Amino acid sequence: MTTSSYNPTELMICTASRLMEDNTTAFIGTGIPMLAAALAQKTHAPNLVSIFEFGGTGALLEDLPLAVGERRSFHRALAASGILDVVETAQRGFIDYGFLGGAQIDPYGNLNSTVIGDHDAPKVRLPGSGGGNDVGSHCWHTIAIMQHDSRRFVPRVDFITTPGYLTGPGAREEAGLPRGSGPYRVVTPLAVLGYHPQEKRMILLATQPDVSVEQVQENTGFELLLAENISQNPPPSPAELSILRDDVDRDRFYI
Amino acid sequence: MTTSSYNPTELMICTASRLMEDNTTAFIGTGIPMLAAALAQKTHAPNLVSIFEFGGTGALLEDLPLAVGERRSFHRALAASGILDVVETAQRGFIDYGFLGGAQIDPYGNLNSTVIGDHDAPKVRLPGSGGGNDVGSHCWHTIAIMQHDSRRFVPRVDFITTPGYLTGPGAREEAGLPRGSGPYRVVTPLAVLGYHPQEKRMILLATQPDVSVEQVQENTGFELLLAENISQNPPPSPAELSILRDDVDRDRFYI
Amino acid sequence: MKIIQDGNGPLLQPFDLDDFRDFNRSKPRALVDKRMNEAEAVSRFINNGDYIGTELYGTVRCPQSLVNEIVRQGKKELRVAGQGVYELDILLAAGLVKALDHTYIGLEVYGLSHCLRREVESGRVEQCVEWSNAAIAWRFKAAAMGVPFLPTRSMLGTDTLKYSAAKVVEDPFGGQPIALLPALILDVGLIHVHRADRYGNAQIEGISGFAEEMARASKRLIISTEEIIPTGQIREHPEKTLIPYYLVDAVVEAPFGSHPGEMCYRYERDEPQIKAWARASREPESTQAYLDRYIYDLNDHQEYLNLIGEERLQELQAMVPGGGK
Amino acid sequence: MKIIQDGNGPLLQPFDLDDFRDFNRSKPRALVDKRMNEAEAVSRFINNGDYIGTELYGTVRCPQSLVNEIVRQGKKELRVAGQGVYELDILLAAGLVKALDHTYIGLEVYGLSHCLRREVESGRVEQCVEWSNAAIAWRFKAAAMGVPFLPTRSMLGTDTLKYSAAKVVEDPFGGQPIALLPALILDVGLIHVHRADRYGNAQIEGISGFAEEMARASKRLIISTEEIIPTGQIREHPEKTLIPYYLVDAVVEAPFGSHPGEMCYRYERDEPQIKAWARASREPESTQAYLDRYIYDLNDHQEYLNLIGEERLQELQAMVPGGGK
Repeated sequence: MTTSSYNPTELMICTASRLMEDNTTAFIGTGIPMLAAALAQKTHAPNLVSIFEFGGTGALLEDLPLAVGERRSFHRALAASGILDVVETAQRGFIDYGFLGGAQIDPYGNLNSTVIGDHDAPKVRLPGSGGGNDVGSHCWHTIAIMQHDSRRFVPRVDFITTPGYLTGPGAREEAGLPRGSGPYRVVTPLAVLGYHPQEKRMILLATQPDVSVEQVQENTGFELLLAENISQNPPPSPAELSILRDDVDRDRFYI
Repeated sequence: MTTSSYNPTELMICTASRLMEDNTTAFIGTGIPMLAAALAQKTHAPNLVSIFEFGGTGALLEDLPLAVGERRSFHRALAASGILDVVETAQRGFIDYGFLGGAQIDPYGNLNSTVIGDHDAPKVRLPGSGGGNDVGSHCWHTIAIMQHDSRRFVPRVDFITTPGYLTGPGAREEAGLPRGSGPYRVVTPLAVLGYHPQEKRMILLATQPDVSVEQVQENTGFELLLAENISQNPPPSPAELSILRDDVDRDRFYI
Repeated sequence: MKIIQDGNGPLLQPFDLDDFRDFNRSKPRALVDKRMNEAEAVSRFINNGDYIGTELYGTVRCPQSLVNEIVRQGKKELRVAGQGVYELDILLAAGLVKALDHTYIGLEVYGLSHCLRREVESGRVEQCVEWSNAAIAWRFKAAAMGVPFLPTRSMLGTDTLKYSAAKVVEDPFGGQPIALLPALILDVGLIHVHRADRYGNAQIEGISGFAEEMARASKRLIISTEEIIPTGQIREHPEKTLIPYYLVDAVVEAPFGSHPGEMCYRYERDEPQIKAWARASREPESTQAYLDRYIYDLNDHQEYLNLIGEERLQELQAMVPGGGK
Repeated sequence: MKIIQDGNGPLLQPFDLDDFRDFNRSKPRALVDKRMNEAEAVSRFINNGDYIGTELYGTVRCPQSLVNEIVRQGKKELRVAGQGVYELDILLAAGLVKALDHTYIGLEVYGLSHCLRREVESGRVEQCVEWSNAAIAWRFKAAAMGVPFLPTRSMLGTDTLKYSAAKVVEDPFGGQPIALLPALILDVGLIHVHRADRYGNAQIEGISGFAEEMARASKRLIISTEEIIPTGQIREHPEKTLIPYYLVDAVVEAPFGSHPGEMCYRYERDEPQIKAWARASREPESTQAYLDRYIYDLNDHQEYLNLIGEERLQELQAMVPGGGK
């Protein structure tokens, strides 16, 4: 894709942005989700309600927040409270979408951002849960944004930082997690993946432009379920790219 | 006392006021405690920190609050929050004194403001705990302000709304109530009473002006312990009365 | 984790946190104009038998225009979370209350509530479950957090706990007894505020009582407000929004909506009116006459304000330093 | 009430609520002038081995002038509640951290924390107990409420819970599994605010993160502030006081105290400085050089500000609409 007119980050931002529905609440984390949310507000989802972990609700994302707590995360917002009000709002079922990342993901959407190797004698100490576990526990639908290779897409994560479907159907409810919540999509430079409604295992829904189903499977460390009709995502439109480059991230902080 | 130059309410206000120490925190309820606190601020305790149940902390009681939630309860206050912040502050051990009332009190300072007779078939349905139980549970020292007769001072209250020393020494701690907290004084038109340090039973400390120890005991429905030296309270001073009448309650709302 | 004691009181409003989440999921995230009058808000969002709550302290920010409309529409067999003075007394006077999660109902310096006495002692109020003020607020907070209970050291060792629906357990960390208060999820919450926009983003001046907790514990939330302000004004000071729009179902513009109660910085309590109620409520006949005059014989809040009179309302404003603006 | 699961992690800061109450009882209620500089505040109120916490989000309101002083004074074997970027990285870089209640330590868009990796992978940080961001804030809230635990549905079913000190119990009301988070009482809390008076009454602009909870969970509390204001200004807007004076032990005037972090409405984050740290922190040598230059070779915050330079600081203010005033 090096010859294409957009870079992989731009592709992921546009793909994530298209998943954001107008008039829904979305828990936005640092990085790509912020750009995707800002792009969505400036395109198909002007009424997307952005919710930032440390207290901003309903900000107008005219300027790109550089972090989840800084002034742009509650710029002309509808409310500015604190972390507990926000996470309790999620725990009460008011937050529709949440965005997540991690170093490893497994077929059930469990995420690891804590440690590679043994927790008490780690090979690599990762940053930790942060708000990830809260988002993955309480938001109705979570969307993971991941680089895509078989070191990251693994049969079993070294450490379950953030709950996906855990061991499979019914496991979240059994653990006491909210009924009907869980992983919804995974966005990567190669594909958009979902979860089988019954089996709760990862399923390939769409490939990114110029990417084959085989490439996706080759870069995944476990067997993917395949949707009946696997679509191919259209590339970022010139409109999306120009808004992203000339407006959303005009200072080229991320892209 | 009808011939005296002050009425029983004024006497109780002045007596309660004298119990308020400068530079302490006091949880103030409606009625006499408000007047006592205002009087104390204008006399011996200018730095008394008044705390009102619904959020006012450190108000300057220049005007008499008519209720625990109205603007005078946080007039030029140091903080204005809500009921839970205030009661949690008490639960954390930051509130030194709390004022209570009730229809019945027993030798251990347990108070009833819920019901006369059986709870489920009451003879008289009383207003209920309100904040009383919270004050009696969490403040370090509680001071009860009571009318004084043997219908109110009873061997056993019909209903323990607010905990005193419950069944006696160690009972509060055993129930899980905070170590070292509990009833401290009872102020009535006839006397000031305390509690025996070991037995935790009510003890007569001082009689009001022109009141005999016998009168106090006659009007008490149980045997009072007697302090070694029972003092006689001086009457309200002219200064106290003029501040009370011409300033604190200049609109004669209460007195 | 040992259970040491179970309160004998019934849980008047059983709850399921996942059902609450499902309900909250169904509330619109869009900015929808929710302005309507008292009559529409009460008829659309309150049903006979509902569990309702009013947020106030004493007579401060009392949502009286909404409560008057509930009485006018005769919504009955209500279960109510009880901490109040005038507005709960009026509901009791009208015989609309079937059960109480009780903390305080009385007339403060004017003494006992005669309506409470008549309704409870006669058994028309079938159940009184006892709590402390903070316990009720913590029960709202538990619901607002989306958790089944909150721990407290209030109520321990007393009959208040014995006649509540709380439980005492052994703290699994320290081993001491601790009371657990069950979440209280309201069918309908009623809150009167200083300012709100048409979508329900609401601001309150001064102390906030338990408005934030109760708003978040309500399945349906009716806001009455002294004035409606543009959303631009909300966005200028987002930290002032105590109640965000997505919690709100109805926004009722109700100037002097708290009368005879007060709104801090706007108008004072109408003391003679409160005294008139204290007198009238002593006997059933005079109680009925009061209800007729101030509620049943009137069609809406505007007629109520006309009855009280422009002049009197201005006096109540003038009592506030700065004249109530 | 059945205990279903015990987290394996140690409780790094065991607590007794009655001891906490006794400690709080001993704090003065009087309005005492608590102004002092960083050196005095840190030497008087922080001891080796203390359990400390910083309140911030990312690099927002980061109490950096206080953390720099902790490094300068070499307070060691600290136990720390970990949610942070630059300031916790600096503590780790200086080798002062013995144990972590961990939630997030990293450089956000600039990637992993190399200091965290070196300190944890080498075993110099002896214990990492895992939590979520909200779990740590709820643990502060439990302490702030004066209760032993708070319930949550976070962390259930994960290794995060398994490597925490939380417990999963069966909710005695509904029977579902629920996680209980133990209270976290700090020996010392560090919070940087926009405004405070000399007694410690403090105001914060915009979102408040977990400042209210952490302030109330701290036995000793050090406030640094962009400016000191008269108490009269506090009394004009009591609803703006998020931290009341009686919680506070020291008030340190520290303009640009959050640098290279930001203060909303006042100055922006110093991105090049953060990038410089991200680069320097990759290797031990360059890390040491950075610490020497920005901390060890300087005597106080004023010298730090001189090193950054008036001009640069004004640029950071100018980036804020309204010019940071």
